[in-house]
Amino acid sequence: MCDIRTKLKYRTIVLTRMGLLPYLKTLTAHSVNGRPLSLSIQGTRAMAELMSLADAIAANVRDGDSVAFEGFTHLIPFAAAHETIRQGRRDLTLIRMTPDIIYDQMIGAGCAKKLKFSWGGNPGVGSLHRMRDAVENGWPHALGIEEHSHAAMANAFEAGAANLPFAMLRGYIGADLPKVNPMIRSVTCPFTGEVLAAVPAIRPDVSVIHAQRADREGNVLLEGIVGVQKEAVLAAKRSIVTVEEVVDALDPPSRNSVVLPHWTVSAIAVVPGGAYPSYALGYYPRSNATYIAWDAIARDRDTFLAWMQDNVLSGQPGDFARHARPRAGAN
Amino acid sequence: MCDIRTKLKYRTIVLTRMGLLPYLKTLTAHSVNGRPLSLSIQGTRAMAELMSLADAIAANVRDGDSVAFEGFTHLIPFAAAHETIRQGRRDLTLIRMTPDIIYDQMIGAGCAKKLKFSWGGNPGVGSLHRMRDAVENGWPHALGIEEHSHAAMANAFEAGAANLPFAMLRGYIGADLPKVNPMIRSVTCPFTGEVLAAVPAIRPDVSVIHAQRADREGNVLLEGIVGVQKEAVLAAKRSIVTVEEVVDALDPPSRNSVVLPHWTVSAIAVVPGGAYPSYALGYYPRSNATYIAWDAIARDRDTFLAWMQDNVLSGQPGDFARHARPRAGAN
Amino acid sequence: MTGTFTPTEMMTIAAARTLTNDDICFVGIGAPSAACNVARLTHAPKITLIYESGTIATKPDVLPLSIGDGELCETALFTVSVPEMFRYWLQGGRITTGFLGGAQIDRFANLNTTVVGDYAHPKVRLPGGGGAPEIASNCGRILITMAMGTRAFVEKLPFITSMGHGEGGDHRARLGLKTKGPTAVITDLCVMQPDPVTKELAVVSIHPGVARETVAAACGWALKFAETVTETPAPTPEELSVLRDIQARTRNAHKAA
Amino acid sequence: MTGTFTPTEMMTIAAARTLTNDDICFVGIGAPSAACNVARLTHAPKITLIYESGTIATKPDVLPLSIGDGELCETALFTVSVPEMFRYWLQGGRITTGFLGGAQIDRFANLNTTVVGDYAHPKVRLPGGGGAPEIASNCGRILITMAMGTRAFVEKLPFITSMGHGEGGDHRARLGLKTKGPTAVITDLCVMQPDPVTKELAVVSIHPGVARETVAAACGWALKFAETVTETPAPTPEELSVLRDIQARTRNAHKAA
Repeated sequence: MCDIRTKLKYRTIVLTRMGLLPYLKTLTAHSVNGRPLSLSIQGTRAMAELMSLADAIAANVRDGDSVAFEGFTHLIPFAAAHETIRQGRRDLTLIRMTPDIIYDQMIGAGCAKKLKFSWGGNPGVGSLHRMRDAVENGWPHALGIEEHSHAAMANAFEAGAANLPFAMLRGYIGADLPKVNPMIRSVTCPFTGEVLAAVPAIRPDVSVIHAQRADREGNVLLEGIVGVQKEAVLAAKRSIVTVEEVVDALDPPSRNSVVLPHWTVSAIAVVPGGAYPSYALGYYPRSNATYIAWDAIARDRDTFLAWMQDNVLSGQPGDFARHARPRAGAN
Repeated sequence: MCDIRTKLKYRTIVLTRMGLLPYLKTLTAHSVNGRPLSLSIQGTRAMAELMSLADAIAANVRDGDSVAFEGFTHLIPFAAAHETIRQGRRDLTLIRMTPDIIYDQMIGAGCAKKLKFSWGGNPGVGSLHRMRDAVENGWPHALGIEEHSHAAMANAFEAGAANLPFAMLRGYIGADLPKVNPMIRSVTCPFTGEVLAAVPAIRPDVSVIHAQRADREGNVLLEGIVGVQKEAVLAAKRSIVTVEEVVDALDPPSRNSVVLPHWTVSAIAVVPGGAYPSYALGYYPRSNATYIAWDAIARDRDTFLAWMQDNVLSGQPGDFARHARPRAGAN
Repeated sequence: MTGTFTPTEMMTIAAARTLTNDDICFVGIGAPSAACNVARLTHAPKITLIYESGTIATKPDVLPLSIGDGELCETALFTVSVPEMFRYWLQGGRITTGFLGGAQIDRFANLNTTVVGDYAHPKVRLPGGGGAPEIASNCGRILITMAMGTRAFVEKLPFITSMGHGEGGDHRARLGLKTKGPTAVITDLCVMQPDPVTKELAVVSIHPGVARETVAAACGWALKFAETVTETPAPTPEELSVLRDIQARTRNAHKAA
Repeated sequence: MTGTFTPTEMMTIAAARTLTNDDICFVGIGAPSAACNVARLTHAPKITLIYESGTIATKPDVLPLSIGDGELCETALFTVSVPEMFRYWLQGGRITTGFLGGAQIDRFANLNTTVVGDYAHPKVRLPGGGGAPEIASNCGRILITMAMGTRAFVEKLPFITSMGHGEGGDHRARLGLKTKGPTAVITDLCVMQPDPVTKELAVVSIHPGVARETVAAACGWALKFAETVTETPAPTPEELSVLRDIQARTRNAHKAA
């Protein structure tokens, strides 16, 4: 993996060989105040480093952070969430359109102080019992909520990626949510006078996603239902991507494929099966049976705690490998 | 090609066979006031019809229309522009980020009353002499201009596709264009107080694009430098797509490829080579020599008029076929 | 086989019948998904189905459990990002028909899927709106499927998650909406449609074997009946077998994984 | 071969030297494109080049004539739509270095590419801003390449297409900009950089064989010189051969098609 230190070293060697370093030092020093330019630019972060999932979480997810573990049904980063729970992170503001089982587990484990979301159910099954227990009964502790519609959340991620302070939409017309959420406001079109809904852009401290694969430079490919993950990564200060595999050549299937270049990602961890019981298109299917079974596990606090002890607290990222499959059609 | 009349006939046959028609007539008649529902919905237009280019232009491009012939260097719909010139359209408002040779020809031919654009040069070569002659000397007649930056135009197409009345951007800071263009205004973030630039959404009467191929249902694939064409079509009231070929199966290379489904397009015309001297990735390259040669042709009014007589007015859409190549890698 | 069908089957099939080949349909999970695919596999083979996960023109062989099962993407014409789905396709005005359901509905077809009780201190916290608020305003028309019952069909909603006809009459138009809003509520007992003027729901057809009194008793407000109330045609053998086949395939698929 | 090079070659190579492997560079057509690719083929092989047509991390073998030649797409890591390019990548703050040129420049590195004369009744209508207004504000730093001359380096611009340092001093900061703006103007005669405080351009190095008076005479304002003015190192043989090779390949390619 080519991190920024390697790059700087490489540049120094090449320039010295060319006998131009003294001249260039003058020229670039003036413009960058003695620091490598790219480190001081808004929105440009460290280059992707390949590391273990434990190290990636430890280095990037801190108590009190706002975090988005994204993935719209597909490519949900379960392994990264489990590692975050194991490392005992607290007071997180959890951002996600569909909290899903992944946030039911993090909320039940006591990681969250606030949830920003737009649809909080177990898809096709029913309630998220741990989320409900937190909202209705304050267990394991009180959970603040900031609730939006899907359209507003999707637009807010999009605005974050576009470095805008807010998103606007033709939304919430006749709905009650603006009455209870002060973060839903309005903006007036300066040409037509139409009043549109406005919500703040989402700019997480950290976004965490799962993707099919990365190449050795750290470029990442997403394929299939790509949700808001590209936007989540581009909107965040830091980002972690878990992948099924690292390959020599990324070979995106189309010139217009969804790619995140290595200079948009902080850390990459190889975690085969890391989206289970969600799925990675081309690798393994969604475990709908596990989603159905979760209802009974999460309904009762003790059953939930026992399951978490056995499956998360006593586990490790490598456990997910048993759900992985070789890529369909790969050599 | 499956147009709406065929669909309605089909539905009637199937429902009659099922013996349910009287019941359904009651149920749907109430909600649609006797007209097929989809015809009355904002933004949903007639299904794609396969027709000749001459018919497509005649049916969709009218005097006085605002039109966007889009394509960012790649896939510029030259054949459709030539047909529009031949049909003698007048008083068009031409919308395009980069007027390029295509609008130099339409302006010189007298089709335009107004130009909305963001960069008016012959890329890598120099001026657009016909555009300059119209702006500087009013030849062949006066040309109104509405000038923006690329970022503003791209955002305005995007807002049009998203059915928003305006687009906002962090733009035009310290620049003079807002002083001379009253369609550049501002909007204030209701959360941070930041003032952003605002421009009206682009909603052309007609958008015209060229694409690699369509399938027999009228679904269209774009691949490579896709520019703002998807947005231009989705933002427009009507749209024409010229394609290199019609295929049995569209087979987009990626699940996330850029596709326009048949219910977003008004007319499709097969015009192999129709983007020349622009190009169609995978079929034929850009004729940079022709772009270079255009400078001398367009510099002089008489030379230009003679060239137009020989190459456009005396021509036909089939002339472009000599520039076409079979798709690379196709069977 | 006709003559023996469950109320839910009747509801799903009645909903399927409201769809045509021309529909571009925003599909929700559950009964809407079943209804849309029954329509596709019977009288509307050219219907376009869109799920909010970004899958456009999808033709699943089994019903998805979630809104983004792999089956949806693998059988779609193409798949877009979720921001694009909500911006270009839903807000863009491209969808003719949106399907909604909810925990509670009122006489003007407004829906609640957010909370029972006070929002800040809810008695029951429901999943929330998801796509519903903007589906309700941006689709050409809205179809609602819900099983009847007095806890679901209520006099007054504690929370309006998505607007139907609001306070009735021209309320939608007054808010600047150009879309039709709910045009039918298809239940397990009957089909309702809004009055053309007042927009209050009225029963237009009752399912076979259901008494008018049963319908009225399952509603929490004084339910109106249209001047002419017909009997909903019973499911045809073809409709029933298509529905049961896809549900059997679905059960097997979801157990397996 | 060193010792015989044109002023334009010197300008292009001096511009190339300001680039590093860490740069994510928004490339314009002409001298910037040549400079960026010379950097990539010499000391900065890992530089990321982005053209506004949407091509990201591209490695063209010949220089494109237009901003969207097929070569750029075919050798790119991936290609995005133009709205995405301007929203997520440029406005998103992902670009470290933007290259600009123009018909005219003033002492604070503001640029004009719009009109000479009155905007409504122009003497010369230039191409316009294109991406420049937002490149100027959203990239981490701006590099400018222009050949000198008194009609290009002017006392007062008739039109500010893209802002450099505005009226000088903290003008950019006062407008809320957090990016650096122009950090160097690389000409065919010399290299200028803005004064750290006043932001007025001053010559910091003069190309080999060029007299100080020649530089001053080619500027339409009273040009400042830094306290220490060095001689720009002449092009190395490697730099020259890389530049000439890519330009020869380019000429052949553009004639052919």
